[in-house]
Amino acid sequence: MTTHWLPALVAIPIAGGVLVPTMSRRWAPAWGFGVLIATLGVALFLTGLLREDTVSYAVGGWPPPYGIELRFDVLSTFAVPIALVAALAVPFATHSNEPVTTPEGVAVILVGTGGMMGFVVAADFFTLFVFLEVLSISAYGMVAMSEERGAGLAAFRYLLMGTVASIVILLSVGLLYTLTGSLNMADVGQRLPDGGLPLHLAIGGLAAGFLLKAAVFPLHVWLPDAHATAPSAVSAILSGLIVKMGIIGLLRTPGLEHLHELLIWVGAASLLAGALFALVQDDLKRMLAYSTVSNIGLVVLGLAVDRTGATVHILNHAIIKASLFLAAGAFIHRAGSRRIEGTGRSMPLTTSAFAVGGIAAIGIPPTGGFTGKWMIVLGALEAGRWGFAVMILLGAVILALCYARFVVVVAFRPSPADREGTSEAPLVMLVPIFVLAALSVGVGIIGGPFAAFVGK
Amino acid sequence: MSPLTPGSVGRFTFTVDSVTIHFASLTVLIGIGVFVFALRGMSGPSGGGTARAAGGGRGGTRGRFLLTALPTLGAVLGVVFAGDLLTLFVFFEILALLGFFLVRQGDGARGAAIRYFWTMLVGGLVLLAGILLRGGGASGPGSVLLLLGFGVKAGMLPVHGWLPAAHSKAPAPASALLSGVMIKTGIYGIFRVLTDPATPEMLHATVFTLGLAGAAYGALRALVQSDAKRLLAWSSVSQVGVILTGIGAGAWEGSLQHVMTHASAKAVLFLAVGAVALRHGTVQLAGLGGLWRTMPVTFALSLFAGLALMGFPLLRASAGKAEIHHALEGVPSAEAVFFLASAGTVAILLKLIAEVFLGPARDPDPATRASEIGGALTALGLIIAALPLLHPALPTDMPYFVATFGAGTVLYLTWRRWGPAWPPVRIPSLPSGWTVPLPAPPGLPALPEARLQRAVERYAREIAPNLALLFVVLLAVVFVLR
Amino acid sequence: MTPLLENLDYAATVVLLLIGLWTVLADSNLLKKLMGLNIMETAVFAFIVTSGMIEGGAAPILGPDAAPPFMAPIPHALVLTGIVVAVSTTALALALLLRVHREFGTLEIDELRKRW
Amino acid sequence: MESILFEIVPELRLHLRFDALGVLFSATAGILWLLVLPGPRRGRRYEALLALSFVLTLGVGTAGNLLTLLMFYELLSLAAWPLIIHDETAEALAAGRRYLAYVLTGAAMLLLGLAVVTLAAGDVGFGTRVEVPALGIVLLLAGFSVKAALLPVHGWVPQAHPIAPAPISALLSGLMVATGSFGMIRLIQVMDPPPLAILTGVSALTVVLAGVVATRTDHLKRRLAWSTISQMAYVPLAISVLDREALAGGIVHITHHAFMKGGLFLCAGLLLHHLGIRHVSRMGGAARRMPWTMGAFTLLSLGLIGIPPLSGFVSKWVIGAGMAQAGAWIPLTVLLTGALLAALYLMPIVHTAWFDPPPSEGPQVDPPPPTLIPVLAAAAITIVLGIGAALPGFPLALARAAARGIGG
Repeated sequence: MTTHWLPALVAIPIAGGVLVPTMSRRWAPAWGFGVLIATLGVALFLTGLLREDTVSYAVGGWPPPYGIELRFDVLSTFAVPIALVAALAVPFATHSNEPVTTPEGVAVILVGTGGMMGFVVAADFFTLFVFLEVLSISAYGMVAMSEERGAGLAAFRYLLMGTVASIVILLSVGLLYTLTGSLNMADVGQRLPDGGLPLHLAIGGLAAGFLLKAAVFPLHVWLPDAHATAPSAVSAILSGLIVKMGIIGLLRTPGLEHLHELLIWVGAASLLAGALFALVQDDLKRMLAYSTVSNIGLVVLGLAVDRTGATVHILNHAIIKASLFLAAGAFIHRAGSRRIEGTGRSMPLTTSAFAVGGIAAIGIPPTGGFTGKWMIVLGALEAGRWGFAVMILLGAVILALCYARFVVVVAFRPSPADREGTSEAPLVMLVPIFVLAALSVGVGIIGGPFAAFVGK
Repeated sequence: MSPLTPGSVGRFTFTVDSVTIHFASLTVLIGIGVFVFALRGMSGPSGGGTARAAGGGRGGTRGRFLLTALPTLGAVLGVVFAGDLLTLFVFFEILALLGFFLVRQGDGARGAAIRYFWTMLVGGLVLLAGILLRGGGASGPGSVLLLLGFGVKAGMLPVHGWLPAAHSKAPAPASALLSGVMIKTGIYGIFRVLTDPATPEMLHATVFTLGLAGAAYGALRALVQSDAKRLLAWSSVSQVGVILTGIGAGAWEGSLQHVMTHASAKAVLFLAVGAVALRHGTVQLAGLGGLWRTMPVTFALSLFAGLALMGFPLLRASAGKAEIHHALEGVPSAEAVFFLASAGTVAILLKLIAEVFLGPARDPDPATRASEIGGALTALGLIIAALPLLHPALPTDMPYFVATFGAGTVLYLTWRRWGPAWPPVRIPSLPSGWTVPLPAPPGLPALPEARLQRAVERYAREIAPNLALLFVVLLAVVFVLR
Repeated sequence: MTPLLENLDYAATVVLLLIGLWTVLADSNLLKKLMGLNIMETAVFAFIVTSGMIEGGAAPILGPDAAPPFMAPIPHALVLTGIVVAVSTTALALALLLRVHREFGTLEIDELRKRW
Repeated sequence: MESILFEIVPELRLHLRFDALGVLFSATAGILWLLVLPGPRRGRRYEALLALSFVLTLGVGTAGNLLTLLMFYELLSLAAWPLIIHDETAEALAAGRRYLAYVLTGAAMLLLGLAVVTLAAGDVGFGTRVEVPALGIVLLLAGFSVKAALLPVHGWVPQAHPIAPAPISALLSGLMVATGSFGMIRLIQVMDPPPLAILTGVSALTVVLAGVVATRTDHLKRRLAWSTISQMAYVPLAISVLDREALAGGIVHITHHAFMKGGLFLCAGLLLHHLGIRHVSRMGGAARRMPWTMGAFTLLSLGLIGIPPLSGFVSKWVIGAGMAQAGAWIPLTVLLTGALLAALYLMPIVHTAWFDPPPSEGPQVDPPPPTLIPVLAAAAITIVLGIGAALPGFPLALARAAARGIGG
């Protein structure tokens, strides 16, 4: 099936983003929100089409494998959370004084969203690389938007690591091309040689690049600074969406089965290390960032034992982590600083949403966090990898303690005397938080059909 | 339905047969006597000094006593009428709780009451285990545990330790209830167990042996007491032994008769001592004497009850003892021990009556001289309690009575001449630093050494002589039975 | 084992790549790190372009006098895109470095660590 | 009656089911909740979570398959946590941390066990028996034993129970610990357990050791918490005997214990609130100042010891009868020892309160009816459930029906 809505998925946000700088400060957020909602509509429409068939589109009329192909498959349904989270982040940011909603900020977000859309629908490695760079550069820009001291440095470090990753990916794409003579993913998959050093170099390079983008331990060092210093709305996009692009890249990598043993160990290490690092953080956003590292580890582990479970988990985790970062943003906004002790006392709704998000992040049924984790545990057991199943659960226990700790900080510590008059977060913040929190539970309740859809 | 079916929870069944009627009528009669006594014999809310001395305890005692005693009687009746073991157990445990409150009402009865409670609790658990085992089909071990559980209540020999303390510390009417009625529930239970065909034969011999040992041992301990209530309490141990001997030997009718005798007579005696205490403020034999002049009715009733308990041949009461005695014939050793116990009983009662009512008057307190024994009600209470004994009969077993009476008199006179001069047994106190420092388990507070020291000393002082004596008696009995 | 000389182009890209990587990882000056990054990028571009090279091949532009063999067009496209990306990345990085320098007054890692 | 809802993960559904066991548990929860609801208001957070916990407890009671059971069970663990640390003292927070560490570790074991069981048998509903590897059952039993406070993993109870507000202690002791036992019963309902000698040993040890520790604990609520550990170990002990009657006893013990221990904790809360008494050694004369409260306390203590005809006796009797039938002498002995220990740690409290001289005299301060009535109601329930045990529709009948539905 082919439809012009598929290129529109990419074109709408990018075009919208390009237009933003021409607008006044006042209208930019509304415009951004509108564009993203439209994108969301397209994404939902395409997902609906997907029930029958994969949607594919040849750019410029050149048929694959020669031309540029866009293809909307199950993995591309990630477009929906992308559009959703981005759309919710924009109104969320309007209330705070964060510079996200300046025309430039909105433009970066829109272009980044477009980059992600392109990334998830790219059917050849060339397009994949291009959109990877679009979204990466937008991401560096998003981090740099923060006015916090050191944000520039964090963004630069992120850029450094991200670009190294891009270079490795580009090198590997080149290698793949020399090996197979094609860049189209389906083509490459078919023509892949059985083994040999060049193949391993190519696949290993791709995997290494994507793992670096996905911030897997020990390649995660750039992530906590970047995610924690960024404005909260941006953190939600970074942690919820952009690191997942690394995982989607991994899922697109052909011949990944050669690397299962590596992935399973790297994933387990990341899972535990992320959780342990999270346990010792004193800053909520840094804790959430490390929790992302841990969850990415789970997904990487899952890639080796149960791809469907891993896919389900990145979809769910995008929503969960976004809701958590937005809630954290609401706390910080009301507290006026990163010292958020006792803020939750006067913000019961936000605190509840945060708690729900935490429960989902730990992976307690019936929340979304459970579905993927369960499938991965089951996969690990089925593969006879007992230790890894135990590690996953251990990681969940540690993460649970992290979240509990911050629930205590937020809701059970006395708030400083100068912050007596704080109140519940404004509606424009609450609604995005609650939509995401409700979704993180709702997706879990229908986890079975959802996983069946993803596994198709 | 046999009262020995295990029963099931939530279903209370009751049964009536001649045995239950026997125990129930005795319970009710003695209960009435005790209540009538208590109406006057215990202080009201404004109770004075004499009431305290009578063992009345704190003010408001009478109300509290009646409040406890009435359900006690109900529970006793529940035990007796119970149609299955579970129902029996329910009332048994209620009885144990109420008994605690009865004993606790006495002055200085804290230790005795607590001891009573724990003994009853453990006894109850043993009983429960026995019931469950019997219900589970393990008839043999079940019966053993049942016997042990009932034995605790009855004051059977190895588990009698609570009885002297509790009976002597409780207020007088409570003692009368305890000795007259409550320990009979234990005997009732043992009677039911031993008359049950499922009970192993061996247990009959066991009960017989323990009863015989208890009869002799209780009598000996009673003889050397200087406190009237303690004397009576030890006498109860002895009499329970006699009854159990009878049950074990198969002299069931005689045993039941003796249950009646002992219940009634012991109630009268306890009430009489209570009446004495009411007037004179003491129950120490050394402080009393010559009361027959001031309390003739009490004296007469005590004498009557004493004679009944001794086995005076013209009373129906003697028939029970005679039957028990006959059941022993042919086993000379058992007969010898039984004779010793009977003579001991005579000596005890002679001692009590003689020391309290005869001899020179020692307390001519003018303030209390006027009223006889504290009012007509107390006298009436004694009379009601003595009613079961007022049943003349043809002389039975005359020679045996004469022999025991003679031996008892000699025994009493011997004690009278030399006994009080015996130096009291002294236990050397332990050298300090004797205790081994016990390491406390982690998480638990260290065992206080002073408490350990006290416990060891108490053991040495109280329990060890008992055990020694018990051991000697048991040895004698075993030797005799062979 | 292919002789090194025959693959001299590959060897050169590897050397370049390593030089760049070393600079990125080990140099303490942020600007030099960025330069290292650029060296890496150049190495990759060189690698991809050379992989599409065919001895004596013509430029892959269809025209009246075009005749096979052509050089592979896709690597060229890749590299062109890569260069664009590299330029924009570098521009952004330089802007970030300006900001860092304005905030902290230095680009030396050790100094930054002290002042953060 | 069953209702199958959403598919949470492939092949595992949310599944609700009403059977005798679940109804008994849910009804117990409902009535106990009614008892703890009166009392001082403690703010929005507290009320909301209390209501949420109630719903989740009902969920545990009505879960129809293993997944649903675990789901409500875990959510309940988490919902109870803010209630435990409600007072926000450093001590409470420490207790909360420990509680979380324990229950989450248990949860991890449960999830692993569920995974193993699911791999072998798919969706395990409580209606049919399944064959599963022993490892799965052992993991599940071990996971449940954390909540059931069996000995090596009991550590959260003596810390969390005393620190929580009194109504929460009552619920924790009455129901939270029971959810663990309840889970074990559900397991036995659907799978053939491996030989349970270890469970017997562990729970026997728990009964005795926790009882001994309770006798040596001066802090009133902590003593009650140790008592909970000791008393609730009856249930696994009864399960491990593998006798239907004993199992019925175990099931009914959950209900009976809930009301007795709930009432005791409420009494402890009233003592603390009105007299400021935390320790047993300070309780001299407390009964003279709060006769009604201590009257209820006394009655509930007697019930817990198992003095007939109170409800504690009924459960002990039924468990004991089953054990005797099965010829399990050692568990029977342990059962009775547990009762003796209960007397040893409860009776001194009662005796001190009624008979020992008070440290200071004062007027009678029995609480006002709204807070006093629940305590008296608990005592009344103890009596009614004891005397009326055999009535149809009473817990014992339900428990027997539940046990009949369980093979083995």
